[in-house]
Amino acid sequence: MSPEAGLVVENLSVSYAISRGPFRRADELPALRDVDLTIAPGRTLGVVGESGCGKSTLARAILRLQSLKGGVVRWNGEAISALSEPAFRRVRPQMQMVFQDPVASLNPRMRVLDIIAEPLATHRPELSGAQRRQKVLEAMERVGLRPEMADRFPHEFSGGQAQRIGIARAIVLEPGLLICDEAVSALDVSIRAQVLVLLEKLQREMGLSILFISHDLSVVRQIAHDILVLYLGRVVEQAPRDVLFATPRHPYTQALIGSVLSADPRIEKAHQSPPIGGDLPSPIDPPPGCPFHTRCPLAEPICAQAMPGLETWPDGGRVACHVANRERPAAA
Amino acid sequence: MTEPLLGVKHLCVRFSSPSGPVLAVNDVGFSLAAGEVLGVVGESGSGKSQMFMALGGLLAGNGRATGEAWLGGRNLLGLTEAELNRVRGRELAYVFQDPMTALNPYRTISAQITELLRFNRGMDGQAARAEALRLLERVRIPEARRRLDMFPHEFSGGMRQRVTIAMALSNNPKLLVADEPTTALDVTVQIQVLDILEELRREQGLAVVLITHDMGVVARLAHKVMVVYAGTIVEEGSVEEVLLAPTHPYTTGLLASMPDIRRPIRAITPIPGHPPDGRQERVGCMFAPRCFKAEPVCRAETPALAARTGRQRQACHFPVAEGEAPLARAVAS
Amino acid sequence: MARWRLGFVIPAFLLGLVIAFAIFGDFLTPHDYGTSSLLNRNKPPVFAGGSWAYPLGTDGLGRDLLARLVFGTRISIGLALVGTLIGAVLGTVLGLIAARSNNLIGALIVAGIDLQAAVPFMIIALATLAIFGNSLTLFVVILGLYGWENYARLVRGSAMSAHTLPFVEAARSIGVGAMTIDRRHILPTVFNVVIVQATLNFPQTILLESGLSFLGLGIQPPFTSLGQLLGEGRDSLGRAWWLAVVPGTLIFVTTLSVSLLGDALRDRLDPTMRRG
Amino acid sequence: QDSRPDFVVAVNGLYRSIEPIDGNSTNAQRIMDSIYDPLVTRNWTEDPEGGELRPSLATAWEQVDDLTWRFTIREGVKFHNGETMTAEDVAFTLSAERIWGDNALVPAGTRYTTSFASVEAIDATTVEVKTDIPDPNLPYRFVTPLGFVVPKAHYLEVGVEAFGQKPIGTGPYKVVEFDQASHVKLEAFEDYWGGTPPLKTIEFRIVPEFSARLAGMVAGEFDIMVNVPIDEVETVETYPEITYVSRPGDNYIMFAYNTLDLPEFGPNPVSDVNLRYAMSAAIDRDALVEALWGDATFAPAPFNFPDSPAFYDPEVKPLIGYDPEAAKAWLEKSSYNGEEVVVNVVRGAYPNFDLAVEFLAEQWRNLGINIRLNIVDSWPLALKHPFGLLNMSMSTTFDGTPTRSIWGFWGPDSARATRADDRSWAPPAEFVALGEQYLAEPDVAKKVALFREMVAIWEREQPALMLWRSIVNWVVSNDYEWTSVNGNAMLLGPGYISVKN
Amino acid sequence: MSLSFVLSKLLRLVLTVWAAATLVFIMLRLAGDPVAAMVPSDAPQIVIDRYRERFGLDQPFIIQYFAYLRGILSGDFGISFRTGGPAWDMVAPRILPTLILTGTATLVAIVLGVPAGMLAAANHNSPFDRLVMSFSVFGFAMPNFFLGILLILLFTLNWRLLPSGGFEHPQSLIMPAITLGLASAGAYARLTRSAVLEVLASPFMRTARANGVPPLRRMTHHVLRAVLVPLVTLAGFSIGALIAGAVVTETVFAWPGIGRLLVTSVTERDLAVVQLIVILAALTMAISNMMVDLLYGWLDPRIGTRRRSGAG
Ligand SMILES: Nc1ncnc2c1ncn2[C@@H]1O[C@H](COP(=O)(O)OP(=O)(O)OP(=O)(O)O)[C@@H](O)[C@H]1O
Ligand SMILES: Nc1ncnc2c1ncn2[C@@H]1O[C@H](COP(=O)(O)OP(=O)(O)OP(=O)(O)O)[C@@H](O)[C@H]1O
Ligand SMILES: [Mg+2]
Ligand SMILES: [Mg+2]
Ligand code: NI
Repeated sequence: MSPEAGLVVENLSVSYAISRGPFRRADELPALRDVDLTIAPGRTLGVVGESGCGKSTLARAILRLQSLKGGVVRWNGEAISALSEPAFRRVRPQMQMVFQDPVASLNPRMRVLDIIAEPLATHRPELSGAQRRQKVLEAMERVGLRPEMADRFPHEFSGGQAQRIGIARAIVLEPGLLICDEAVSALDVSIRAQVLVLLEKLQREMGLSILFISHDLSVVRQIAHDILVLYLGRVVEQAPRDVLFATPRHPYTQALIGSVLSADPRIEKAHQSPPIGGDLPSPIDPPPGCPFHTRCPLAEPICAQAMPGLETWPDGGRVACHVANRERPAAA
Repeated sequence: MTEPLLGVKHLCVRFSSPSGPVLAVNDVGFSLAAGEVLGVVGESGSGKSQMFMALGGLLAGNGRATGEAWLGGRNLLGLTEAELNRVRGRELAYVFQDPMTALNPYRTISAQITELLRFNRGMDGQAARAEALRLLERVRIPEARRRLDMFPHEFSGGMRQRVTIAMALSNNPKLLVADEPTTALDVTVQIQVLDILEELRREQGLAVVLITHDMGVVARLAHKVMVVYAGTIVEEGSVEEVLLAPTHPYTTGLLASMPDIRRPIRAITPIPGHPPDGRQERVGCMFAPRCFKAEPVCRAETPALAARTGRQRQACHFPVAEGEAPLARAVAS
Repeated sequence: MARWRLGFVIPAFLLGLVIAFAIFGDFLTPHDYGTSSLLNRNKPPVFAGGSWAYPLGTDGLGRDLLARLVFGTRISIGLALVGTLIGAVLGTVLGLIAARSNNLIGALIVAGIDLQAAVPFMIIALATLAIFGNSLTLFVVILGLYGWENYARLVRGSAMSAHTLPFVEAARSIGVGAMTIDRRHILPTVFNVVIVQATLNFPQTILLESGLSFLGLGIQPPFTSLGQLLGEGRDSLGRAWWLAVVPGTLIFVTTLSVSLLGDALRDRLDPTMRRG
Repeated sequence: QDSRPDFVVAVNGLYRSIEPIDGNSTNAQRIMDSIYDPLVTRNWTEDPEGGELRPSLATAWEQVDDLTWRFTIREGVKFHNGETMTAEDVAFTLSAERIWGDNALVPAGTRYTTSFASVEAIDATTVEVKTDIPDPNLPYRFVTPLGFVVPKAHYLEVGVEAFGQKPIGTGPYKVVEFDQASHVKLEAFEDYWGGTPPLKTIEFRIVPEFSARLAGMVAGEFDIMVNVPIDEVETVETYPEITYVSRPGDNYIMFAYNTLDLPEFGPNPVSDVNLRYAMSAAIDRDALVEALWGDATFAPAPFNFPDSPAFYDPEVKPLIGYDPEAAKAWLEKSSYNGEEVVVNVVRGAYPNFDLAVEFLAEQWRNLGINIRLNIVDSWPLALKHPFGLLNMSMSTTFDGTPTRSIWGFWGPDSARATRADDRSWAPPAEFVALGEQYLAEPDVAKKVALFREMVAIWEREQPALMLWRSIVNWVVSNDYEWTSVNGNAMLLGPGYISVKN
Repeated sequence: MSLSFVLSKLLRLVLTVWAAATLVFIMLRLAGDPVAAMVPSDAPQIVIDRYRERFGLDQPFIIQYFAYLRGILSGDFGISFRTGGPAWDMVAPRILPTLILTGTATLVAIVLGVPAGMLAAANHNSPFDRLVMSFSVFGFAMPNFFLGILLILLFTLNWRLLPSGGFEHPQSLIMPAITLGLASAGAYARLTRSAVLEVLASPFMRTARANGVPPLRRMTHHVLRAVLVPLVTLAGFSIGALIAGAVVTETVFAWPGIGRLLVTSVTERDLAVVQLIVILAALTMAISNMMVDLLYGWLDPRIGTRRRSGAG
C-alpha cells in the first residue's frame, strides 16, 4: 500500500462511558460510529451536523485527545492511532487545532508571545529564545497581527484578533493539518469573514489540509471543498460541495439545507420550512436502523430495521439512506 | 397615521463601570405599530439588547436609561419598579437568548407557567393548569400534558425556548421583545421556533422586536429593520429596503461579509477593523474608521439619521448608491 | 472601585500592624519574654495604674506581658503561616493530581479527602496531641494538616473544570505534557481558589491553636502563643482582664483582617465563588 | 417535709472510680468521706496534723503483742444497701484477697499494707491484724483509704470496677448517680450510725472552668467550689456572698532527678550527682514559694514534714540550699557538657506547678544547663524514659510517720525503683539496710535517729528536689458553716456542715 | 433517586467509617501504654502488669484489631478502662445532650444567619449589608471559649440572669447554644448572602422579572428554592465544625455531652471510649454527607442520579 498523503480516517468509532454509580454497569454513549473520511493536502473537508452529533468528538479523536473504540487514523500513510504516545509526539506537530471560543482558548495569564510559542516550547525545545521569538513573529505576521502585540495579554484583544492568535499558535509549527472546531461560530459576521478569508489565504500559502467543523452550512459552503454530514455519530452523506448543495440526497441533508435562512426577504417569503419534526433522539440509546428514521419524512419500515450502507454515487457523493440509494444505486 | 404602539425618543443607556462610564445606547428613537415585527441587527456589543432591556427596567444595577418610551399611553422610563413589574409580562414580554438558563431549574414547567397566570391573570390553580397546557400545546410541545410536570433540564433546547415563548405570551402582551431567540438553537430547530413566533404574531396581533445578528432571521420575519452600530441606529427602513438596497456602508459591509446559501457562491468581503466598545469618545461617525467611503467630514461631524436616498433613513454623510457596493463578487466557478 | 480598595486597604493595614508588632515589637520593651522576676509578679499595666517599666504589666512569674505578647504573636502568626502553607501546598498538589487521575490514585486521594472530612479535625488534633505528647514538630504538622482536605477538594473541583477550559484543551491538543499543563495552565487558574481558601484557613488555624491551648494542648513552654496567653489569662478576667483581652483582641484583629482581606480578594478575583 | 438543702459542689474533675483504693486520687478523696467511714479517724478539728486518733467504725483498738493488733468493731452500723456491717466486712476490707495477696483485687493498695501478715475476724466484733515486724503506728493507717470499710458480699459480687461506679459504704451519704464525665450525686443515708446527715443531697458537679465555677458560686448555683488559682484569691474575696478557705494538703510537690544511667535511653547527664547538686543549689525555693503562694505554704527540707510531728524539726536545713555560687562550682565539677536535659512534666498536675516549672527551667538555663521542657498532657507520656527530671508528688497520708514518704517512695519496692518505663532511682544498699532497721524499730527516738541517717543518705544522693507542701482551697457559700480539714478530704457529715441562720 | 445511588452512598459511608475506626485504632495503639493513666503514679510495676492483663492489652496488635472490628459489628464497642463497663454506656447518655446543644446551635445559626444573609443581599451594599457582614466576621474570628467565658461573666456573674452551665434548666442551654451557634450564624449569613446575590444575577431570575413575577414571590419561590442547595451543603459541612466546637463549648459550660467526654477520655486514655466517639463522629459526618447528597437529588432536579461534582 503506497503511502497516501493527507488524512485518512477509517471506521472510526468512539464511545463515552456514562457512569451511573458503582452498582451499575456504565452506559455506553456511542458518539461516533464507523466514520470514514479523507482529506487530501490543500483541501478542506467541512463537517456539519446538529449539536451533539459528534463533530467535536471527531476532532478530538483524530488528535488522540480521545481514546478510540475502533478504527484507524492515518496521517500521510502512517497509522497514527496505533502509535505509542512517545512516537505520536513526533507526528503531533503536524496536526493543530483552532478552537471555538477564541478568547477562552488563550490562557489569560500568558502573554501572546508565550501562547504562540507554547507549541515550539513543547516540540522544538532545541530552539533558542531568540529563534523562538523569531518564529512567533513570523506566524503573527502571517495572520495579520502586529509584532508589538506579542507582549500583550489575551484580554486586550477583540474576538477576531484573539482568533488570529489562536490560528498563529496552530500554524507556528507549520502543520499539515488544521482542525477548526467551530472556529468562527462565536465571531461576529464581519469578524467571521475576516477569519474565513485568512484561513483560505493560509491554506493557499501553506498547502494545509483543513478539517472545518461547523454547524453553519452557509459558512461550510463558503470554505469547504468536500462536505461530510454527521447525524448521531454516523456519516449520513458526504459529497463534493457543489454536488451536495445542488443535489442533497439524504433527507437529513435536505432538511439541514432547507432550514438555512437567506438574507434575501424575497427568498424567505417563499421559503417553506422543511418537514422534519421532533428533536435529536437520545444518543445513549440511538434508534435502531437508520438513526434518522424517527424524524424522516420519507421513512419506510426498512429504515427502522437496518442501517443503510454508505454507498458511493457516480458524482463522488456517498449517501447512507435506503430510500435515496434506491433511486440511483451506486456504480459498481 | 395611527398612534404607534411603542414610541421611543432620545433613549440613552449609560453604565458606570470600573474603567469609566459606558454609553451603550446613544440617543435612539423609533416607533413600532401593533402587529409589526421590527428586526434589530448589529454586531455584538452594539447596544441592541440594552436598548430594549431599558424599556422594561431590566438594566443591570449599574445601568441608567434616559429619554422616553411610550407604550400604551405611559412613559415606561418614568415608572416605578412596582409599576413596571405590572407592565412586564402583561403588556411587554421578553424572550431571551439562552433557553438553557432562562428557566428556573428547580421548579417544574407547570409551576413556572401557572405562577404567571395566577399573578398576572388572576386565575385559580385549576384554570391556570388548563391554560398552561393550552399554551404548551400552542407552541407545539409534543405530549404537553405529560411534560407539564417535568423540570426544564428534561427538555431539549428547542423545547425550552418554546416554553419561554409560551410563558412570555401567557398574559397576552402587546409587545414581545425577542432577544436572539434562536441563536443558541440548531438550524432545524431555529426555523421551527421562528415559524411559531410568526404564527403567534399573526394570530394575536402582537408587535415583536426581533433582536438578532442573523440577517436571515430578519429577512424571514421582520417588516422593518434597524441596523445598530455602537449604540446608534445607522440605518432604518423596511426589510426589503435595508436588506436588498442597503445604503449605509456598514449595512453593505455586513451583507457582504455574510455567505448566503441561497445565492450563488461569491467571495466574501470582510469589514476591516473591529467595532468600538462604548467607551470611546463620540465625535463624528463612529463607523468612519472602518468605512471604505469615509471622508474627513465623517470623523468630525455626526451624521443624523435621515432619509437621504429615498424612504429609508440612514445616518451617513455618503450613502451608498445602488450598485456601487456591496463589494460582493460572484466567484467564477 | 474605591470601595474595593478600602475593603483591601483597611484590613491590609491592620494586618500590617500586627505583623509589624510581631517583628519589631521587641523594640517596645527592654524585657525578654522568658525572664521571670519573682519580685515583679502580676504588675498591672500602665492604664491600670502600673509603671512604664512594664507597659502591659507582668504575669504570675513576673514576666513582661508586652514581651510575651510580641513573642506570642510571632509564634502564632508564624505557626499559622507555616500551617497554612503546608496545608495549601499539600492540598493543592493532591488536588491537582486527583483532578487528572481517573484511576486508583485519584480514587485514593478522594477517599482520603472523604475520610479527613468525616472526622472533625479538632478530635484528631486533640487525640494526637494528648496521646503522642506535644512537640513543636507535631504541633506544626497538625496545624499543617488542618484543612488540607478543603484545599484538595476545592483544587480538585476547580482543576477538573479547568481541565475542560478551552485553553487547557488547546494546550493538550498541542501535546503539552500533563505536568506542564498542571504547572503552566491549571495551577495559575486555580490559584485564586487556593489563595481565598488560605485566607479562610489562616484564621481557622489561629483559632484551632487557641482552642487547643484552651484545652491545655497548646504549644509548649517556654514558647507561648496568643492562644496560650488568652487561655492562661482567662481565669483572671475578673482581676486582670487585660491578660486575656489583649491577646484575645490580637487574635480577633488578625483573624478579622485576614478574613476581610480574603473577602476583598474573593470579590476581586472571582465574584461568583462561594464558600461556607 | 425534708428541709435539708440540696448541696452542690463544683469540682474541676472526677476520678474514674470511687472504690476506696482503686479510686484513690485527689478528685475522689473529696467524695469518699461522704460515702465511707474509716475504721479510725483523726481529731481533725483540734489536731489538724493528725496526731490524735479517735474511734470511728472501730470503737476501740489495742496492741495485743508486738506483732498483733485487735480492733473492736462498732455494732449496728448499716451499709447503704441495708446490710449490717460485720467484722467479716472489716477483715475483708483489709484482706490479702482484696489488697495484698498475689491475685489481689486492688493491687494498688499494697503500699498501705506493707508488713501485713494476716487479717482475721476472730469474732463478731473483733478483727485481728498481725504484722511481720512490730508496727506501733498501725492504727494510723486506717485513717487512710485503707480504713474505708466495704461490704464484703456485695463487693465480691459486683467486682472492683462496678463497685467503683456504684460504691456502697457506711458513710452519711449514699451514691445515687455517678457519671465520671459530669457528676456524682449523693443522697442522705437516713440509717447513718453517726446521726442525721445535714444535707438532703450532694452533687459533685464538674465545672472545668474556674470562671464558671466562680460565677456559679456568686450566683448561688453552687455551695462549695474547689481549686482557686492562687492569684485569684483576692478577687474571690471581694464577693460578699462567699468565703475563701484554704488548708495545707497532704502532698509534697517535687521534681525527681533521674539518677540512673540507662544506656538504652541514651546518656543521662543528671545521673552525675554534682549536676544534681548544682541544679538544686540554683533554685531559691523559698523565694519561689513565697512568690507563688505567699505564706500559704512553705518549702520543706527533705522529709522534714510537719504532718509527722515526731519526726519534724523546724530547725533542719536542707543539705543543698540556695547558693548560686556553689551551684556554679558544682556545675564546674560535674561532667556536664551542654547535653540536653529533658524535663518531663504533666500539664496541670498540681496547682501552680506549671508556672514553677517555667521558673525553674529558666534558672537552670541561666546556670548554663540545656533544658528542654517536655510538658505533656497525661501521665503515660510523662512516665517514660528518657528524661532527666520528672514531676512527682509524695503523699504523706499513712500513719503519722514519714514511713510512706521515705520508704514507700524511695525504698527498694517503690515505683521509683521498680517501674520499667520511668524508674529513676536505685536506693543504695546502706539506705536499704537502714530502712529495714527503721521499719522494725519500735522506739520512737531511735526510729527518728535512723530516719535522719536515711535522709542524710538520700540528700547525698539528691534524687529529688522538694518544692512545697501542697495547698487545698475552696470557696464556700456564706449560707453554710463548714469545717474544713487538712488535705483533699471534704467532711460533709453530721457536725461538719450546717446552714447558717 | 435510584436504589443504586443510595447503595453507592451507603457503601461510601461504611468505608469512611471503617477507615476512621481503623485510623483511630492504629493511632491509639501506637501511642503506648494506656495503663499508666489508670494507676497511681507511684504504683509499682507489678500493678501495671496486672492491669494490662485484665484489659487484654498484652495481646498482639492484630488480634486486638480483629477483636475490635468483630466487636463493632456486633455492637460491642469495648470496655471502658475507667468504669470497667461497656464504652457504649459511657457514651450513650451523652448523645442526647450533645444533639440538643448542636441542634439548638444550628437553629440559632440558621435563624440568625439565613434571614440576615437574605436581607443583606436584598439590600446589597447598604449599611445593613455591611453590618451583617461585619457581624458574621466577628462570629467567625472570636475564639468560642473566650466568647463563652465572657457570656458567663456577664450573664451569670454580673447580671445573674442565666445559670453558669449545667444541663438541668432549659435556660442552661441559652449561652452554650449562642456560643456555639454564633460562628456558624456568620457562615450562614455570608453564604446566604452570596448565594442570593448569585441567584439574583442568574438568567432565570431575569426571566421571572421580565415576566412580571412580584418581588416577594421571586424571593420566596425562586431565590429561596435555589439557595437551598448551597445552604444544605453548608449545613452538612458545619456539622463537623459544630462537633469540634462542642468539645470546647461543652467544657466551658460543663455541658454533659460527648465533647467533654472526649476531652477526659483522651487525657485518661480510655481507648474504647475515644474510639467509639471517633466512630460516632465519623458516622454522623458520613450520614450527614449522605443526607446532603440525597437532599441534593431531591432539591436539585438536575442532579438526580448523577454524582455531585468534586467542588462541593
Ligand atoms: N466527555 C464526555 N462524556 C460523555 N459524553 C460526552 C462527552 N463529550 C461529549 N459527549 C457526548 O457525545 C456526543 C457528541 O458530542 P460532541 O461534543 O462531539 O458533539 P458536537 O457535535 O461537537 O456538538 P456541539 O455542536 O454542541 O459542539 C454528545 O451526545 C455529547 O453529549
Ligand atoms: N452591566 C453593564 N456594565 C457595563 N457595560 C455594559 C453592561 N451591560 C452592557 N454593557 C455594555 O453595553 C454595550 C451594549 O451591550 P448589549 O448587551 O446591548 O449588546 P448587544 O448588541 O445586545 O450584543 P450581543 O449581540 O452580544 O448581545 C456593550 O458594549 C456592553 O459592554
Ligand atoms: Mg462541538
Ligand atoms: Mg444582546
Ligand atoms: Ni459586592
